[in-house]
Amino acid sequence: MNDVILRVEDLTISTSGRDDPPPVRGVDFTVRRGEIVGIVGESGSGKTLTSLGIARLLPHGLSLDATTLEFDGHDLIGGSDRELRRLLGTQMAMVFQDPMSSLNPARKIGKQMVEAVREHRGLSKSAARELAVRSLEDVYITEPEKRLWQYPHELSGGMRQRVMIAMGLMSEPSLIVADEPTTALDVTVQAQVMQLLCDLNDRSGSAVLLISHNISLLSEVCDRIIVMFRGRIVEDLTTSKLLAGPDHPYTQALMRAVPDLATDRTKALETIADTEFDLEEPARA
Amino acid sequence: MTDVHPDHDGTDVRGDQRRRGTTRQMVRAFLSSPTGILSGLVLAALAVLVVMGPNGFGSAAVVSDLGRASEGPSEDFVAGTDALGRDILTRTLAATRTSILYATLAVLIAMVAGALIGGLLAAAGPRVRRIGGGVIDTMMGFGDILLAVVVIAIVGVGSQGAILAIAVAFTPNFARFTYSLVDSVMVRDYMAAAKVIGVGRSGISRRYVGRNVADSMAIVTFTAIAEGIMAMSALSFLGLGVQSPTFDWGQMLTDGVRNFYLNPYAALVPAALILVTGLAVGLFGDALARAVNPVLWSERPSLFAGRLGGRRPLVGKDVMGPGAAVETEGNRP
Amino acid sequence: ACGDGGGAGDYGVAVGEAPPELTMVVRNDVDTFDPMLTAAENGATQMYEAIYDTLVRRDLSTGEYTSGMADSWDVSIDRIDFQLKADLTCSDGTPLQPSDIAASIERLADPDTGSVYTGRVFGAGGVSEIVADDEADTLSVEVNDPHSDLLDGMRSAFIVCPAGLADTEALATEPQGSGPYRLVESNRGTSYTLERWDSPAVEDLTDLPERITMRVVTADATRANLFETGQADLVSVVGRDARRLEESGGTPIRGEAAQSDALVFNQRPGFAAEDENVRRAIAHALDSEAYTNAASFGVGEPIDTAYTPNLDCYDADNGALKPQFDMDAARAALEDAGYGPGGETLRLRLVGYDNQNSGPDYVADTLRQLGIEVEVRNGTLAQAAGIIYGESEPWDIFVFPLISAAPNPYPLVTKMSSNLGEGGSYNFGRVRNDEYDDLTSRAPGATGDERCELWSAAEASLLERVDLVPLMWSIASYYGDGLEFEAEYRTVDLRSIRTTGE
Amino acid sequence: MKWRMFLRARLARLAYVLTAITVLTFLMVHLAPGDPARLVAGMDADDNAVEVARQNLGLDRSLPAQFVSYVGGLFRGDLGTSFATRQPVTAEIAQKIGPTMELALIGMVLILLVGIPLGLLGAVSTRKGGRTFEVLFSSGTGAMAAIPQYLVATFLAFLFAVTWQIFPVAGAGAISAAILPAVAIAVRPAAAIARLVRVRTLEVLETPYVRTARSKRLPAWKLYGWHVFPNAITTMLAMGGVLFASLIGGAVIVEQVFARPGLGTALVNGVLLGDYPVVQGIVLLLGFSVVLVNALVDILLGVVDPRTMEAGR
Amino acid sequence: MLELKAIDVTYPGPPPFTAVRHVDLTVASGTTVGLVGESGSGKSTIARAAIGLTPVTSGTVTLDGKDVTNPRGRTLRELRRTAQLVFQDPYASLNPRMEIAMAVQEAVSVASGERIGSAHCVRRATELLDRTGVPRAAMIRYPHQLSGGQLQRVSIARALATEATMLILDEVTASLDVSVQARILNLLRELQRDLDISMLYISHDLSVVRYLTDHLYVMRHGEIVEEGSSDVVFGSPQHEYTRTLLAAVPTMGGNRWRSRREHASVPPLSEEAERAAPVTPPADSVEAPTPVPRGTR
Ligand SMILES: Nc1ncnc2c1ncn2[C@@H]1O[C@H](COP(=O)(O)OP(=O)(O)OP(=O)(O)O)[C@@H](O)[C@H]1O
Ligand SMILES: Nc1ncnc2c1ncn2[C@@H]1O[C@H](COP(=O)(O)OP(=O)(O)OP(=O)(O)O)[C@@H](O)[C@H]1O
Ligand SMILES: [Mg+2]
Ligand SMILES: [Mg+2]
Repeated sequence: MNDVILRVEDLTISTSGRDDPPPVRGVDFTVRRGEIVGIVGESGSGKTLTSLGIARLLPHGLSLDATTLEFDGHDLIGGSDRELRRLLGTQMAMVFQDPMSSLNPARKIGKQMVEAVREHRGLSKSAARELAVRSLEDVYITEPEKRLWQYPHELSGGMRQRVMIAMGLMSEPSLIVADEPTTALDVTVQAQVMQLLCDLNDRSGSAVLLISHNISLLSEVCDRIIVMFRGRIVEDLTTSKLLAGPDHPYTQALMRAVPDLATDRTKALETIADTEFDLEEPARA
Repeated sequence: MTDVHPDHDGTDVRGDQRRRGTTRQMVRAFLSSPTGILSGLVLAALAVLVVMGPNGFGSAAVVSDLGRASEGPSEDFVAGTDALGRDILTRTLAATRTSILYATLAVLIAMVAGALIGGLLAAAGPRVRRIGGGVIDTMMGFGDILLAVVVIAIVGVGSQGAILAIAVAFTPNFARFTYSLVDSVMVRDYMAAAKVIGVGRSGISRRYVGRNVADSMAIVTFTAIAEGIMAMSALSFLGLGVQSPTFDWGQMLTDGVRNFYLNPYAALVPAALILVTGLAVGLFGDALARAVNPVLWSERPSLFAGRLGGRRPLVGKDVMGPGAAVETEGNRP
Repeated sequence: ACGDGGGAGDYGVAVGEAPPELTMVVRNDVDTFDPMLTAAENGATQMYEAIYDTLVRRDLSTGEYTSGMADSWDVSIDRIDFQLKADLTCSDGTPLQPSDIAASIERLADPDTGSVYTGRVFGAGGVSEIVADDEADTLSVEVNDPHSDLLDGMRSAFIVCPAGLADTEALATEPQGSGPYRLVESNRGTSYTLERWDSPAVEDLTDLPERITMRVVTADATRANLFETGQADLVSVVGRDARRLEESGGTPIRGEAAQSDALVFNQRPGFAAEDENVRRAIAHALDSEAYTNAASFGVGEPIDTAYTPNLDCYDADNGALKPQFDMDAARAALEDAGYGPGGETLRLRLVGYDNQNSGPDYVADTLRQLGIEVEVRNGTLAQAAGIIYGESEPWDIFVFPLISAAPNPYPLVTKMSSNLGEGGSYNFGRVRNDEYDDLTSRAPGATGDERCELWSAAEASLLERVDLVPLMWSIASYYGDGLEFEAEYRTVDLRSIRTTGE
Repeated sequence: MKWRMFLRARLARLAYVLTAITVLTFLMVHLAPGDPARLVAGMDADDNAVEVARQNLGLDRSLPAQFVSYVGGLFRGDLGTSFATRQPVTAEIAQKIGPTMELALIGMVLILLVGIPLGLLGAVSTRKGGRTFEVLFSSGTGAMAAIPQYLVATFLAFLFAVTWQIFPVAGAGAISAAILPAVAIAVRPAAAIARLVRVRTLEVLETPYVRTARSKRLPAWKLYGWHVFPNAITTMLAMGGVLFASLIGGAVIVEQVFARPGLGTALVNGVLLGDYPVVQGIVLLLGFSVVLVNALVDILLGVVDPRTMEAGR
Repeated sequence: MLELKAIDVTYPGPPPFTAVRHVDLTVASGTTVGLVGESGSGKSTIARAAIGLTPVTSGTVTLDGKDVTNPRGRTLRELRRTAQLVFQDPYASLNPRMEIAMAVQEAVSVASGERIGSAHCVRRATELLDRTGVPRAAMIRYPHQLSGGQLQRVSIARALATEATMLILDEVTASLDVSVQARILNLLRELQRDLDISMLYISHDLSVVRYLTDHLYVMRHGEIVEEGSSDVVFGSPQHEYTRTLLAAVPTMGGNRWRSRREHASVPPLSEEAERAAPVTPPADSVEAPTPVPRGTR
């Protein structure tokens, strides 16, 4: 068995029929089994697109190109459709940014939860339900049996996000891709979700690719952090390195731009001006 | 102010320049759609016919020649003649004025009445809204034709009756549309913001409700004209439409349909004009919708409002919103 | 024969016999099965002919009156004595006594019944006495004023059986008659199935089809389609689709109307047509032939007289009295009336009847050429009636579809004379033609040659004063699939239908 | 609890809308020009016959008296008597409702069978970037919506009944006789539905929850059947009331071409003949069914998309 | 400057819902006061009540000593000249059919009584937009043509245009990027210093609140659970909930989770934390259902 669960080399995502520079350009990184990797970067730097690209879920109108895109040893670009379906359906779980709208409003929680395992692992209805209940328990949802019969709108945002996570976990994936799973939530709920992710990572060894704006948050959770800027990776560093002081000026600026509880109130925050980082190309026309 | 660099390029913030820019952008947006141009040309041609009217064709459209009555297509009469020996093609073209004007008139009446009712309802209390909404829903449930027939039962047959009937029949639709449109505007944050700033009632209704509602209303009114022509022709078919000497496509089509087995062209020619008008109005409306809504001028990429954001239906809450815009400082134009 | 193979005209019987089964298409629905209260035309009348019996009938080919419920009759100018057939029976099996027949006729005669036919059948004076003798099987009807067309009137006095008279409300949907057919199935608005029963009143049962399906189709083209596709055996077409059927080889049988389509005027004081010059101008402007083309696509025939050739007092010479088609004369007459160049513009409201196709349009069109402003109001017969009788909507000209079942001039009297009804309420145009009133008050009482002389003179007085502008002789084309038969404008004589084997 | 409140609101709406319709339709008889009694008595009637007719119709009484007896009749299920046929209006309607319902039902099935798949197809191919199909789709549905129904009906009759003789030319009764008219009335609404379904499906396809569903790698039919379709369909369901109306409205016209008896024909004839009790009765019936259909649609929406029930309050 | 005394806000039902209970809150002149609390605790409700957008059921609101509880007419106009609310989503709170310069001019016009487009309005609007750092080229654009950060600046400029000295900022940076957020925060501090305005700053983000505010209120379930000078509250939180809240804030290099992971055993979520996120949400905190337009043509 390979140590690397996800290998991305020279990933480029481009918009069709537009002259704009591709929103994601030449991204390389790897995620090892059991590792928690964070991606941070300003809004629009391509974090979401990268994660969707990896999961082969790019929205219509965008195209993907990469030298290597390997998941669990399988080639995600050239591989056969059938094989990929099963692989991605069971081994990769997605937790999206907006818990409010990421669950089908017209379908009961239970049905949404079991459909993937029923499809890919051929579980019986009852077995799948049992698994769903266990999975909901794992994410500390009370009265899990009852929840299966509820609709998403009957749950709070935090619960919905936990349902999303529980859904992803049911098939015991080797990689969880979580795109800003807590942006819309309270800090307390955020803390719970983070705890859950770590917990799972611990228990079943799933690797986590965690995307967030919040560099402080990532610094608390991740083993490694990838910093993106304008569709490129500017730095890929371990958390200790980050804490010790990153090399890239953008990462440094990013850390300073966010106030934390200890920020000096008498000083103005540092901001990142567009012109500050001279990447090879200018940002957007 | 360390990091802000306003580009002092001397741009003024005055009105006329602003307006010129707006118009230019609208025109550009409109011209960027081939269907818009095509339908515009068709509509221009129809407008010429409207201006010409029945008299624009000399006597050909109105004077009968019983010696050549009810003929089939020939070299003289491309689509044949009617029972009084009038050339069907000419007559159909001549009927453009009445058909379009009457439908337009009916739709305009409906628009004004509907906008008033809908606007007032949207501003009214919850009880009135509920009851008013129920009545409008039910009226809509009757459908255009049935409502029109019932109105004609009251006001009597004839051109005026038909116009009024169509106007009444369309009013609930407009009322409903205005209602949901105004309603969707009312609950928006910018309305609350305007109130907080202290914008007065008239400012709110003109600059906020008015501007956000007007173009959708205009476009819907525009497209409704095609529906109006159809409805008018249906009334003619039922014998409830315009009466001689006035003639419109509906009357010609009805007559043609009755004569279908002897001279199908008598039906197909007016049908084609109705069809072309309907299509042109629809396509033009679409193009116009894109042109007048600044949000759609440039379709900007964003995850959920991407290319498809521009093609939302012109109905309900999504009229104004660009969807979940991925806004970034880095996206600065 | 309903399109179920077999090919045209194959009814499975010898040539010259009545087809055992028949699908007919009528032009409109039965409004009510109460024959005294009906207002409808073709569909209803055809149905009554089958279901109800009358005292006498008329053979359309010879014009002779033939035996109905009465074997013989004795006619005088104001009285008929009928000798009835014995053992008459209603289709529900109950016996039908002369007193029952008398009751039915009395209902027709009673003004409170509100029947349209009362005046037409019994004349202006109404009924004075109806006497029935159940023992002797006799019945006599006596009227107050002399009425030479009383016998003909009895043709349309459909006899309703006692069950029907007992419950006149139910009669609307359940006919109670003694005619040769029973209604066995009724889908209102769509079709009716009639079945022959062994009525003792019918001499030869094989003369009649056993079973008739009557479908109701109002659209001419659809009736033509049904015939073309073999889904109907006998249809009537009144408009241009006749041309199509002829082109595909059909030969129509003419169903001639009695009395012509004509223009009538509102002669109330204050209305333009009160002036004879205006009427004359209009009459000069109209070409009967052109009107006929527009109104019937050539199916009807142009005519200049009020009485049609199938009427017993028809006089072709009267046609010369109608102002002839001449636009110059029309202009001159109009100028005499004070309109036209120099004068004021004449405005007229024309009421048309939607069965007349483009006829009213033609009239309007021609009048416009005279510089008259014409507003057309086309509607159903009922709507037209509402306008011309009502006082609420002003009108000037009405294109009047004078279609009568009676082959005599009497029905016209009800429209043109001030003698009938209170204040001339039948006379919707308020025609005040004293000469006509006088002549028509005498004509019903006259006999022999004098009768027709009076009627003819009456017609002449109408034409001379231009109270009426005859335009068209309405004719309905009937098409039978391998059938021959006799027809009137509104009905086909069911007893005359025979296969031709073609 | 939720349901009870919901139902109570629906019933209240039913009540006041019906009241409004009753008053309006009653007034109609009296607002209408012309004299119904004269219309009933017919062309040849004299004043006496008209008077008799007036009494028979009960039109000689005062307006409030007439209204009271009309409403009283309603509660007994009596809608009055037709002027033209002297039959109870209920009987009249009972005879005509069958063919119309048959038409409406077949029409509805056709609309759903054609409109929805067409709309889905339109959406899917637009997403695949099928520009040609998109143009075809929008002009095709646009054309379908812009041809008057009676022309469609006549054309269908010309082709299928007269030329090829596959279906009967006219009439009611056999299902085959309802096919052509049903197609004729279904064309426009089907086009409208197809457009609606397409737009709505495109929207739904871009929603985050569909992305979530995609991430499960379900087979296409499950993705569409479970996640896309139920959400796309709600808009269409909300159109149910209007759809029903367009079918009945279409029936008015198409019934004439195919010589079918039905409510539509009866209504138009009623208007033309001034037979107001029939007009009144049919309008009342249609109003009732529209309110009913709307209520049903709301309930159905509540089932399909439980969120709407809360909004419906 | 702004003082809320014992206010209650109840949203009319069915069923009626009391979103805010007995809240006392004071914003002293020239200071920045923070208001934090869990989602749905009533923060926005307070903001709206203070500005007269949502009626107060009981209690009083005073502004500069004047009673502005449930204001109408003149009072309302005066209140709005002094106090302004800036919304979370700048895009949604600007009229999409109005160029941004117009939006600001409109506010100037309301304050000054001058016509929109008059020299005064144009000058003042331009001045304010310059001041808040909106590029001139952007001034004649429509809201959708600007970035979120720019729009938020426009919103602030618009609020200032009314000559307000009291700004209520309801999660103004929640929808913005960190770097943009930093710029807005700097701008606010700068404005406060230069124009001597008072601010009520509502946010989820405790780090930002800590950075920006002098005084702090912590809300939960419609009530104020803790209040005090920022330094004190952050330094030694008294209420259990405040402590949970502070503990949940991620800090750079704080290693709650990482360290646990490294030391293997992870205890399940505590009972207390579970209660902090109620299992059954308050009736209305669920996503607003989208009404389906019936019978749209
Ligand atoms: N469907 C699309 N078509 C074209 N361009 C797109 C599409 N979706 C996103 N983009 C563009 O790609 C770029 C990267 O977007 P992405 O959503 O990956 O950013 P992000 O880093 O996730 O931002 P955020 O932090 O706001 O979520 C943006 O400039 C965006 O405008
Ligand atoms: N118009 C309303 N009608 C009824 N209840 C409402 C209304 N607006 C808000 N609420 C309820 O009042 C409570 C407080 O809402 P509020 O918006 O003030 O919370 P908040 O603290 O601002 O939350 P967030 O941090 O999520 O913005 C919530 O439970 C909410 O559901
Ligand atoms: Mg993202
Ligand atoms: Mg809030």
